[in-house]
Amino acid sequence: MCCGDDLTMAEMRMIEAVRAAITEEMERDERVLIMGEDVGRKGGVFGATDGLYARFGEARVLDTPLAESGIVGVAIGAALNGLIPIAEIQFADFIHPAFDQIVSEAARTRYRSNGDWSVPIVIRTPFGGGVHGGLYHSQSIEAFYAHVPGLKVVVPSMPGDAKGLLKSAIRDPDPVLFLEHKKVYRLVTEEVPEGEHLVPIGPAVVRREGTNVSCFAWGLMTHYCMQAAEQLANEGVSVEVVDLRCLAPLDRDTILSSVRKTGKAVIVHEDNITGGFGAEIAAIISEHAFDSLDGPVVRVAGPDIPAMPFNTPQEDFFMPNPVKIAEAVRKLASY
Amino acid sequence: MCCGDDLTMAEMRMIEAVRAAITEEMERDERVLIMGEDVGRKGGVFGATDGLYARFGEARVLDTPLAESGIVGVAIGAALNGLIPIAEIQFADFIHPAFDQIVSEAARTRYRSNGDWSVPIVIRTPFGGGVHGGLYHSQSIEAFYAHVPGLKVVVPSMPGDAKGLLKSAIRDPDPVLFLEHKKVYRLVTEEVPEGEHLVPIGPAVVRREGTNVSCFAWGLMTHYCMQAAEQLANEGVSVEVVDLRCLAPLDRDTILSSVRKTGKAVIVHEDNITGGFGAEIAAIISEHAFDSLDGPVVRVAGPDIPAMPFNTPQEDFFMPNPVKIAEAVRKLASY
Amino acid sequence: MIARASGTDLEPHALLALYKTMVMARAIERRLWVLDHLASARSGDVGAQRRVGSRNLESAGFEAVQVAAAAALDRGSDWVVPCHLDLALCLAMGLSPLDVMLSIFARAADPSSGARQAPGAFGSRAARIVMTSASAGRHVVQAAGIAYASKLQGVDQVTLVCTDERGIQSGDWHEGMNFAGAHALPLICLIEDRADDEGPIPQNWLGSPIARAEGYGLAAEAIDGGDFVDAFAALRRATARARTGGGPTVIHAPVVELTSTKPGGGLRPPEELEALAGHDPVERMRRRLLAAGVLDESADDNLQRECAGVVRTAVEEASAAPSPKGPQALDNVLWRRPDDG
Amino acid sequence: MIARASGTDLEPHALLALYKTMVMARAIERRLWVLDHLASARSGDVGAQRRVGSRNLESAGFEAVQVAAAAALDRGSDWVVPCHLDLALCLAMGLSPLDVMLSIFARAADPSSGARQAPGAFGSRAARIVMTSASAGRHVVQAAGIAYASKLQGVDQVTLVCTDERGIQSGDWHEGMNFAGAHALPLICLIEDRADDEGPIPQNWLGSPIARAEGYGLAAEAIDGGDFVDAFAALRRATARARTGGGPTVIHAPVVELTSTKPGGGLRPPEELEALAGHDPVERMRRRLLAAGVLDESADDNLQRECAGVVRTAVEEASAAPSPKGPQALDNVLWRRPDDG
Ligand SMILES: Cc1ncc(C[n+]2csc(CCOP(=O)(O)OP(=O)(O)O)c2C)c(N)n1
Ligand SMILES: Cc1ncc(C[n+]2csc(CCOP(=O)(O)OP(=O)(O)O)c2C)c(N)n1
Ligand SMILES: [Mg+2]
Ligand SMILES: [Mg+2]
Repeated sequence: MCCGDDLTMAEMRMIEAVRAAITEEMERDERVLIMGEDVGRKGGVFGATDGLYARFGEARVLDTPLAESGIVGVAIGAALNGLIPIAEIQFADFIHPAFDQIVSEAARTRYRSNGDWSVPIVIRTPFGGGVHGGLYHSQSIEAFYAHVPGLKVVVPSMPGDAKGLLKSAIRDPDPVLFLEHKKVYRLVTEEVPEGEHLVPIGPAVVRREGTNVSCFAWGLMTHYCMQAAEQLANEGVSVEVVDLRCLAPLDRDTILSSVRKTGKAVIVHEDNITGGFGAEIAAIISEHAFDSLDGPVVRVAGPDIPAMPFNTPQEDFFMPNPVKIAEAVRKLASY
Repeated sequence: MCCGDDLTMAEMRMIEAVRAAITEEMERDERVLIMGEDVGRKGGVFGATDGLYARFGEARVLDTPLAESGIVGVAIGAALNGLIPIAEIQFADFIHPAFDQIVSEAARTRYRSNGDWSVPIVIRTPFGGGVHGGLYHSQSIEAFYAHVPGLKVVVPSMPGDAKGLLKSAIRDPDPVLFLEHKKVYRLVTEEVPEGEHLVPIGPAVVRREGTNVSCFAWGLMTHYCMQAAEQLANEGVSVEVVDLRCLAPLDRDTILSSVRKTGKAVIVHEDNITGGFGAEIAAIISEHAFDSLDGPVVRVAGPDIPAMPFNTPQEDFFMPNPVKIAEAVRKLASY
Repeated sequence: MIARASGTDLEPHALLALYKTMVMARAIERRLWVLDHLASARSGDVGAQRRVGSRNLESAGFEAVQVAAAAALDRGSDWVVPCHLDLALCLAMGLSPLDVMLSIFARAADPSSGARQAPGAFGSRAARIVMTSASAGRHVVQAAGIAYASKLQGVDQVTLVCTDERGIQSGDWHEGMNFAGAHALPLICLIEDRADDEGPIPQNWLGSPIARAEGYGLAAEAIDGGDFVDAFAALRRATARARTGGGPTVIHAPVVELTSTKPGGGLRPPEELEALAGHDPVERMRRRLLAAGVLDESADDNLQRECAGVVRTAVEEASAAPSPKGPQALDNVLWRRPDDG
Repeated sequence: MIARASGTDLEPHALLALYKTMVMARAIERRLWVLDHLASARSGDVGAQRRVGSRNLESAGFEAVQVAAAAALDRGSDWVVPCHLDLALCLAMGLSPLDVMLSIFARAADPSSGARQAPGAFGSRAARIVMTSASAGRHVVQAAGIAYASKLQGVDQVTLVCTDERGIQSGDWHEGMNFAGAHALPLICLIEDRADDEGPIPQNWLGSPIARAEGYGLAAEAIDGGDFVDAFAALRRATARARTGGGPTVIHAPVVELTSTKPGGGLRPPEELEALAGHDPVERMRRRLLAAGVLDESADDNLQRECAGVVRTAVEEASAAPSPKGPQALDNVLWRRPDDG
């Protein structure tokens, strides 16, 4: 984390950190623009772009048609011609119409042109459940995209990271998918440096050190793991919590050194378990830290259900939470 | 595998087996139709629907616009209104524009209506590399879809399975993604029962029994694993080859019993490694067969490259092959 | 005579039934506004995020065109593919106020989805109302598929698909219209367009939906979406065209937004509210039926009271009904992963 | 005078250069036919699958409209987003025959993609030719984004995007045209439509591309895609419109398929072949230039021979050039997975 020592700090939630990053980057570089459904006049459905329309005008804070493939496609084209677009997809659930533009186009442009072209875009989108969003406003999408070489996938869990990683993403010469958990937007506050605060895309961060079991998570699940760790500390189980922050590129070294220390790994995500990104982490551990393992690699994740139901009991059934996490960790600790 | 004992057999390649399955099902049930780009007048770019246009007419062998979301969307609607559409996507690389129709619609319809509606469609598509298809005619797509609850994903490696599984898929009340490896279409022939030959969707098949290492594969990679196993047998390494055939649902029992027997697992796929479906198999093994493991769980897969290059040296670099597989198995065997 | 005076050839009892559906739809929405847009009615959800994704029940203003559409269709054989705006349409097609409330309150007995979908996504196989998703546009091309199946099977069925006006910007609208046109399918696409005060976003659109439709070689007409008679006539023409092999019709139905608040916030002045009432389709229908002698003030009073009562009862029943059980989240999955329960 | 007689105001040397590009494009294709559609030229690929996905270099028939488009653009500042049909266009924009052959032979020095793309996907940042994918339609909306960036940055740039006629059936075409129209972008969409003998598939389409374009509020015209003069005039009008804020233009350019084989197989009879030659844009341009006195038979002979020679040399150089190395497959990935090498 690079921060000059003369930076002032401000108490922020993640939503404000996102807004600050966008605003500062648009101030800094007039090639930066933000585009999406209702990002302009309405300031975004979560307020992430509140005030930007008045400040930067309708050409740089662009209300787009309701057409996600078009949003990403226009962003790609604008990037090819010198701009640095931030494309907002209103909800991650609605990113799928743009799948081909993201996977076959944005992520493949540098490679297919053997380095002649690149696509410096950021695709920001609110994701995740536990907010009564129902089947079409709750999903996690990281597994689809972290599988795609050519695309970076970032999932901050804290306001400071959100700001620093988003600024890095905007300055990145390649496409970055930036996932903002809806429930985290207003969950916690922290002191965030004003101005130039960059967090590099890649490195994970150990949020809590521990010796018995390693927990790996991202987004909201980081917070839930911290709560579970707190609870387990009272029971004498020492849990290390690793916030991956970036899924692509993935910080394999931090993952492996944590497991080599604790010998036990629990991976936590909201997305349904089969083929979720947790599988990749489990696979890496079981291939590269096999000798250090003192127990099975365990995943705590959403069940294999097509999407997260709206009604409270079933949403609760779906969502991992601190209790479910603690239970799995406790069991593994005593393996 | 259900086959009456009065069935006659015919020597077939996979492409003919696919055509036979479609033809027989269209004969059997007039609700079945096939639709896609060039499936009609041209008989399909691989000839899978050759002759069907003349036989069943343009309404049931439907040439569609070049519009994949439309193809799948129309198929979904037709299924809701009593038909049983087989939607052909000309190349798996071009299925992505239909991602939302498949993931958010077809796969979610039964669930979101709590069982009131269902979508009995089959989406067939040729996939895979090693055929000089280049960046847009070589890709593997199974990881994206096997992650989606509500969707079945089938990948036959042999003509008989292709026929029997496709017939089962057409009769299945829910959406099935049916992946046909382009290089396997004309790779091998086998005796395939004529007429009623159904292979259930789900169970894997052990293609070769062995005791030292288990190999898990699907599609073309099954053949390459068999060749590697043959080679290794000469070297005294006994390899079990499991052809998964279906990735969703996944035959966990067969996977786990094989690993419990051999203690060692190699998973092979063409798709790039990170977040590929091999990760899921590794995760299952490392969670549920941990006690039986005598070595790390190893994956042999495509490298993390945006897509398979056209030129021969780089395509070869990308593709797993019997030599690369044998090398990994040999190393693991002596672990 | 009476009927003719009402501007249609519908029988008085039919007109009254449609009007009652309009009143019922409005009563449901009004009740929900009172319940603070439904959220406070449910299990302690509070804060800014409680309404995430819940753009539900925004039928107000569209009641006339929706019941007109239902009246032009053959219930039981024709198909409806609604969007999130179509409360009045779904009621007219057979959904009951209790069904609606069970969805709103996310109860186990919600017939549309067992409370899996966010409120407002109605569906019923029995009523041929196709369960919609929230992904705008996808359903348009599905509707074309439904209509294709009707044609292929040689059955006389019309499919009505509804979309808000921004839905037609998505690629799937194009793919659906293109396919429907090429096959001359019995499809009607109703564009429900609620102009908000700030007007449409100019960067989104050029030209009219009618011109778009004509570009596909489709029949198209713009109507006054707030006027039952205008709407019914257009829908009748469209269903007749569909049934006689004339192919699809696109109907663009703009309506005025009915809101008592000013764009920047604060209440509108009385004269604006009065003018707005003149655009209210329920009120326009009421005046029309009064003028035609199909309705009188006291009958209207009764009808209004009856609807309010039905809604009150539905709210009571629904709020007393049990929620789904958590593990029922696994019902209707295609198979269960062993560890999921 | 001469120039006027040729039907345009272009100078003779410019016309000759364009004609030469047409001849060159045709010479390249003819050479590739000889080389059995390229496959036999390469490392032992045989069998039915060797041409998987290789719908490459199908410029034949489109040479006139493609060089006309290039002539109407400002090389160096305007943008071109081609599709797989655009060999002549790319040559006219600055790609060399050797560049083409390096791509065809999948050589390391292929400037478009280092032989990663299947042959026929040309691109060059220097020449503002945007590398295309094979996924039909995606590039149309990207082209709108390029044009948006021109407008936002206040630079005088026109973007030309080309598509085969089926490409306009995809949703992305709609999303691109809609966006371009709403912002009055300096964009030209050229629809290269090669009618094959069986005619278009009726289930794919109703109406004309022109009607479609007008539905979006766009300027549109249909031209004779085989006639340079007609095409150049239309492209000139379109670029002028784009540069003066008049917004996008859609140009529909149907051409006749040039094939010596009959639909069912077998050679066409001589009189059909003769008639076909009358539709051949290269031949039409040749006759036009001869008639206008810009070209004479002996100059044409020289030019033909020169092109054939350039192509022969390019083939020789390209076939002698080295293939990429396998591990170079890892060049230009964003990061390397440790185990990948
Ligand atoms: C594919 C998709 N993208 C985005 C959304 C989120 N979304 C829901 S409604 C809406 C705006 C609809 O606007 P309009 O058509 O004007 O309807 P109104 O709210 O004015 O009735 C958006 C962007 C969605 N539902 N589906
Ligand atoms: C999104 C997508 N779907 C499918 C394809 C496969 N494909 C390549 S060309 C083609 C047909 C193009 O037909 P047309 O526009 O008539 O071009 P022609 O071959 O006649 O020049 C198809 C289906 C593709 N390239 N992209
Ligand atoms: Mg609106
Ligand atoms: Mg064609």
